[in-house]
Amino acid sequence: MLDVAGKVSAEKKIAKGFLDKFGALIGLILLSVTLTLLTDKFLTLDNLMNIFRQSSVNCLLAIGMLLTILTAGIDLSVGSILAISTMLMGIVVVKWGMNPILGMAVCLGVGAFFGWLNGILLTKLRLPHPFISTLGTMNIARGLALIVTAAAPIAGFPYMIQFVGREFIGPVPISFLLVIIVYVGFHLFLTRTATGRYIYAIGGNKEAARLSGINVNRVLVIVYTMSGLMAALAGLVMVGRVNSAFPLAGLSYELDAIAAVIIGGASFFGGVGTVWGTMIGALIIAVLRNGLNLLNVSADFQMAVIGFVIITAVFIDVLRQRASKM
Amino acid sequence: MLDVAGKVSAEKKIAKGFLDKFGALIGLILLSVTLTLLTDKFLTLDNLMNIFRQSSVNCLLAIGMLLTILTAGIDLSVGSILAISTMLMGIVVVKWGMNPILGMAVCLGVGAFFGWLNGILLTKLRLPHPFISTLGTMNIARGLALIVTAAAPIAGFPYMIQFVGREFIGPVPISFLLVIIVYVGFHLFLTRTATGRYIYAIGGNKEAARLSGINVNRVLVIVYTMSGLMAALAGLVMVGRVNSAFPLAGLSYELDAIAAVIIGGASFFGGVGTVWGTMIGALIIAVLRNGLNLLNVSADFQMAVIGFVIITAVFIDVLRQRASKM
Amino acid sequence: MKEDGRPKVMVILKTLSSQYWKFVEAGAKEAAKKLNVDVTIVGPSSEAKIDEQISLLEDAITQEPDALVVSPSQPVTVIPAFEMAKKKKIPVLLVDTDADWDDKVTFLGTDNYTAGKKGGEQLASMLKPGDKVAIIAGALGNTAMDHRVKGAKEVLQAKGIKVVAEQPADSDKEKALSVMENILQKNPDIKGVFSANDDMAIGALRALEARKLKIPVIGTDGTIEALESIQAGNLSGTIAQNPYQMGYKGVETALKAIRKEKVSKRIDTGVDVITRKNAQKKMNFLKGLLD
Amino acid sequence: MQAVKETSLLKLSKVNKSFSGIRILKDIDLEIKAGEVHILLGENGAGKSTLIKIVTGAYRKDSGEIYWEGNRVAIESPLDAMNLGIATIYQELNLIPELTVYENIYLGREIKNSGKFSLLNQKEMKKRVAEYLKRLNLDISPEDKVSSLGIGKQQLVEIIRALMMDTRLIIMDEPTASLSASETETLLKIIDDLRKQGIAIIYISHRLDEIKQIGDRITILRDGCKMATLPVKKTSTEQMIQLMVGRQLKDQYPKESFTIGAEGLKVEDLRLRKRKETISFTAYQGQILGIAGLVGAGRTELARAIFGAEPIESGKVYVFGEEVTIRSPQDAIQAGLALISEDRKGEGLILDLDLEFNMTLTSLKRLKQGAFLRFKKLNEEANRYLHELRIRPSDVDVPARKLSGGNQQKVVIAKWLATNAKVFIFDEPTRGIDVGAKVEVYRLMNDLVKQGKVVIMISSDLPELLGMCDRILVMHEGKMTADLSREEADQEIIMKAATGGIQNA
Ligand SMILES: Nc1ncnc2c1ncn2[C@@H]1O[C@H](COP(=O)(O)OP(=O)(O)OP(=O)(O)O)[C@@H](O)[C@H]1O
Ligand SMILES: Nc1ncnc2c1ncn2[C@@H]1O[C@H](COP(=O)(O)OP(=O)(O)OP(=O)(O)O)[C@@H](O)[C@H]1O
Ligand SMILES: [Mg+2]
Ligand SMILES: [Mg+2]
Repeated sequence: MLDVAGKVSAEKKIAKGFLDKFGALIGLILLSVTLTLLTDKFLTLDNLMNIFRQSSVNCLLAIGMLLTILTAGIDLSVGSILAISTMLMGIVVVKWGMNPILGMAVCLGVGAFFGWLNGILLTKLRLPHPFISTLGTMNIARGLALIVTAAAPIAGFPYMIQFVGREFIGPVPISFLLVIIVYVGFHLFLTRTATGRYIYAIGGNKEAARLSGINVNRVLVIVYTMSGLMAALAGLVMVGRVNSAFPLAGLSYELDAIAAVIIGGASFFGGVGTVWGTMIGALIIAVLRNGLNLLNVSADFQMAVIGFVIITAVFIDVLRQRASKM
Repeated sequence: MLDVAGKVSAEKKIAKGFLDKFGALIGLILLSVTLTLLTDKFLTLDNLMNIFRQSSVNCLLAIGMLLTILTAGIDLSVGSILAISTMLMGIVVVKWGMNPILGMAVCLGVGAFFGWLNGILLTKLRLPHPFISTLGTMNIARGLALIVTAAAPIAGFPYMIQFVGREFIGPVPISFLLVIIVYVGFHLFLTRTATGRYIYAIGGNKEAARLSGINVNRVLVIVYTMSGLMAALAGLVMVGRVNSAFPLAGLSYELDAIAAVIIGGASFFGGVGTVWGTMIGALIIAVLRNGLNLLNVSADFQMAVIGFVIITAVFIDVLRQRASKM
Repeated sequence: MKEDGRPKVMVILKTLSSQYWKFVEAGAKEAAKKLNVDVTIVGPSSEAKIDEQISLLEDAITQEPDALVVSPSQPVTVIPAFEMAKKKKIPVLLVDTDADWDDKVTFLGTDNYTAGKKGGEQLASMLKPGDKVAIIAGALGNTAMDHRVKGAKEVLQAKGIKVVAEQPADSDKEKALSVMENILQKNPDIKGVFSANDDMAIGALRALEARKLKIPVIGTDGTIEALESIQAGNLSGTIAQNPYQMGYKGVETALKAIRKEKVSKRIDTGVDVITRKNAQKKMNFLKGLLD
Repeated sequence: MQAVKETSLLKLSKVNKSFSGIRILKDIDLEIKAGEVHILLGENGAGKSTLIKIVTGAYRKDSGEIYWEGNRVAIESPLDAMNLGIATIYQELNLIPELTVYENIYLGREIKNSGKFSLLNQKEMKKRVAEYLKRLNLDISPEDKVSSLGIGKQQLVEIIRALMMDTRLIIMDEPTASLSASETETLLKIIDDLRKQGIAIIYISHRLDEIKQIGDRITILRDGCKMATLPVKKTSTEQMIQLMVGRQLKDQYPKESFTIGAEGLKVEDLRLRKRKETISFTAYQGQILGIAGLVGAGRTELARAIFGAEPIESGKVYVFGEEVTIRSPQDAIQAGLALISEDRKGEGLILDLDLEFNMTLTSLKRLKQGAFLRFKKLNEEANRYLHELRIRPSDVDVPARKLSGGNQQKVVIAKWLATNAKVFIFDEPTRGIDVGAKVEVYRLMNDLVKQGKVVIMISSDLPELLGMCDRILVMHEGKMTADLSREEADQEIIMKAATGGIQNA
């Protein structure tokens, strides 16, 4: 673990971040190799693109979740925020027939608003843990999503809105390109900006961060707002994918997002975790589901297998770390 | 917060434990008063007993959850463990026609086994956080519960098994008496035994606990085993309540259990939390649901109201603590 | 077409985690055997996992079957995937729940609204105008159950029966029990209950039994547990759909579509109103399927 | 002093330990005799704590043998060590903040009721702890929550915990680092008593005066190698330093004098929360201002209040003549203040993050271009302090957790030097750092003064205050009780003011 060579350039350091996640990556590779051997459909361009597309919603939710977990927090409301922001977009665009651009702005704005609300509840009302505040907003947002159309789904979005979630450039789904852009952006944000570093600092030691002159509350509000924004963006992708907004969209997605972050090597206690690890975590989940689908494993067995693979994937990482400490 | 008077007797301290939870208690009282004013059916003996009975499953899950949260952990698998342990009891008792006592032993044994498995995964495989290990077992146990009878429920349990979940002594449901006994037991366990104290110590500072000669792994395995056992006990109550075991029983009940623990004043970071706080947390949730039913609040609004009340209940506690610090 | 020349049909259901869907599965399997079709049946872990169902659908299309038989959890959500299937010229059939998509081969099933209406009629037939009833609904946003509730409610109200409580119990037996207990606190004088599925009906029944209230309860679905309860004289009736037929006919019709035979756009698999009179027969039929 | 018994209690032979492939301990031999006070001395990072952690079972050795009373033993867990009769006061506090004092003291070896389900006998535990606290005349209640105590009192709890065990050997890793002079005296007396009872002590400290006072034999480590074991009485301070750092150290307190300048920090009628008295003082350019006092005198509280880390009731603060309103550490930094906290683990460092991260955290605003940080600059800056403060290992990518206590302290100092502060408040800056490094810190203070910065040093180490400060304020129970010039100040008068004997401020 220690870099004996001493001086490491900034670039190397980023690469090290990659290598640190080797465990999860090994898990992903092992999983993929196994699936390639088990079914000839797995390693096809078509299928890989499928996986990317299928993982994109979770990838977007997970990156927001990563931010909150880095600060030793959590955001249970992402799935509900996804629902309310897309429902409101549906009302604005489909029901009221307003401009799709405006609709997208509404979607993102609503997401950011609920995220901001989470941040404010946490910092201004000083609720003891984001579990409470986001559990609250999770219920409130879901309730609102159900109320606005009396639980009816909204279909018939204009092409412009469906574009991101639906279209391809060549064989590559645009939703996955979006994910890549977002991830690169967050990678830069977390490693190259002061605020990014503050996020790690707060998660590592909140009191030390505060005494270092960091405006902890401000950073937390930013973090939760971003998580809400990412949930809305995930919603936008989802609307394109399923051609509709519906009030139960994103139900219990928070678990998958958290799992991606943790499988990707982040720590629940804050301060540890990377953007790329999270992506690998999300891909592991997506590949696993895809593989089980291709193998036509029945749903009940899928559950058991998923449980088993999650434990194994993380265990491989534990083994690797233990080995590297020898 | 600091006890100025100095010497406090053991009895007073228990009372203080109660008072420390005053915030949640205030929340509960306010909620109850509101409901009493809104509907004359709320404050009837019958209805109160209803609430106690309805909260008993969550109370039992929450007490196990409390133990894990006290050690700075979590147990996502409680709902699934509830399902698999009751399903297996159903197979043993209903399908194979074996002795009900044996069946109950199987139920509790299976619960304890899965809990123990959680503990072993965490301590022996050294998975980084119980989120992973219990997410794994959550999926595995649910998968198995679905597999064992191909998703069919099992009904027709003998009276002996239904007894706990179903019967009353006078107006008092036996399930709630069971909860009281379990809670008193855990109160004594946590405050009066060495192992109980170790649980707080591990949550407060794991390394310090280890250096004090505490066998941290042993205590963690005990904690998760107990959580599994309590999930199975909750299952026993549930089977009595609905006279059947079904594979989707307890689905997403972990969220309610966690909410009860946190509303009851425990800290996610471990080391802080009480048995009685947890009970109040569980009662707040039960009273809330009961009240919404009594008021015939429509389904869509229910969610939003629940979210709002959770935030408010905890916020009252925050306000109280802030006031007492002045 | 598979190497062995058998046509390949993929069946994507809402879930396989309940008996109802196991019956659909049994029907599809039986058809596979009888008609010599290669049938694969999959479904997500729960009906709420809408995204998972879409993924299943996409992954099924990847495998290029000769036909798809789909029961969408949220009808509108599957349309983009259906379009993908269309591009690959894979015919799509819907079972149990319809979707508004012009290029579907057919829809086989009953409609939940009708089922709800029948349930309402059955319940109304046991009551008189002015009686109070309660409705136990599924989780809000569960379209199928919403439709059942809507149908039942309309009929009940049309017959002058008062719906005094309508509460969700998330398809959970234990929650239904709690909800019923609470409803009884407020409305001890209700004369009947309609439940959007059988599990919740059985939960509600428990609450009534505890209060020694003997009033009619009507469920929906026709699970074995419900049939047993009806035979025991507890549950008054259930609106049974024909999941087995949906599965069987689904595959059968898919085969027809593959062979480019003419297929009717709407195939009704019918509902049975089950009461004590015909419960045994239905039970024998269902039990026969599970062996 | 009683003659050292010649029976060997603990013997280490050829003990080795590596972390991540780097050898920290190299073939260490060590023998502890019953009833002796054995000193371990060495620079920060020499391996002292690592060595004792092998004895206490906190770490496992890579190779080598351990003998207890002549028998080879395997110590694989802290419990094994305890069962042998080894009690330890670790360098870093190891208390459970949410538990009470008595619960912490008895943690892991609770007294239980006989029979009755082996429930805890809380009454008995409380009673015994209360008696012990009374005997030592300490103002701590057995039922105080540990988190409500200041760091000094926490250290005392940790010490009492070891003392109340039934032991043959007590290991103390810098026990006096957070104690005041009088408490240190009490501890040293206790140690003398223990020695008389035949209990052996391994004592680690960077305070040479203490070492001289109580040590029987001394073992000196350098870079993981044992240099020598010598009788303390026959070894001079110079010799010790020479063996330890490999060179002579001319002057322990390199005091330089400058001409007094402007009023740098002026505090006027500052009233702290829950205190009645107000505090006023001024720190000037060109001076090092010392603040002395006993543990709990309120020095840390004062510093934190000035820095905006704690709310204040009333009062004004001027920085170079300008009134500033400070409501948060952010405001304080904006106003040009820096506070080097006394609690490096809790308030100073982000332990899981690397040194570069920690050292540059306070100055990121300065080290960016547009929105993005300049990595090269960050790296340069971090490396500069690494060398200036001689931090080891000298690798900016190591997480702070892996540094020895003293090196961690240096990282905290570096972090604040990197800011452009005008006023530096050092709270116990040399706590836990070795004599060589102390001199570096003093030189740094001199440099800061030279650059026209204002330096305030809160310390419980009187010789250090006397050696380095131009003026010394003394606090007692939240009040300023003396304002002494360098000439006026001596140990006696400070102690008198610190215990409330005089009030002339
Ligand atoms: N867990 C660890 N992992 C890696 N390196 C470590 C670890 N613990 C200590 N070290 C390294 O071992 C060396 C010795 O550390 P140790 O804590 O024993 O020093 P020390 O002599 O006690 O110093 P101090 O006087 O500062 O307390 C240091 O270089 C430190 O960085
Ligand atoms: N976090 C805290 N909560 C409650 N009381 C505290 C806390 N920190 C310190 N105190 C108390 O406040 C008083 C002043 O403590 P402070 O730490 O400021 O003293 P000090 O002179 O700096 O001594 P020390 O050498 O311990 O740092 C003490 O009585 C201490 O016990
Ligand atoms: Mg040390
Ligand atoms: Mg201090």
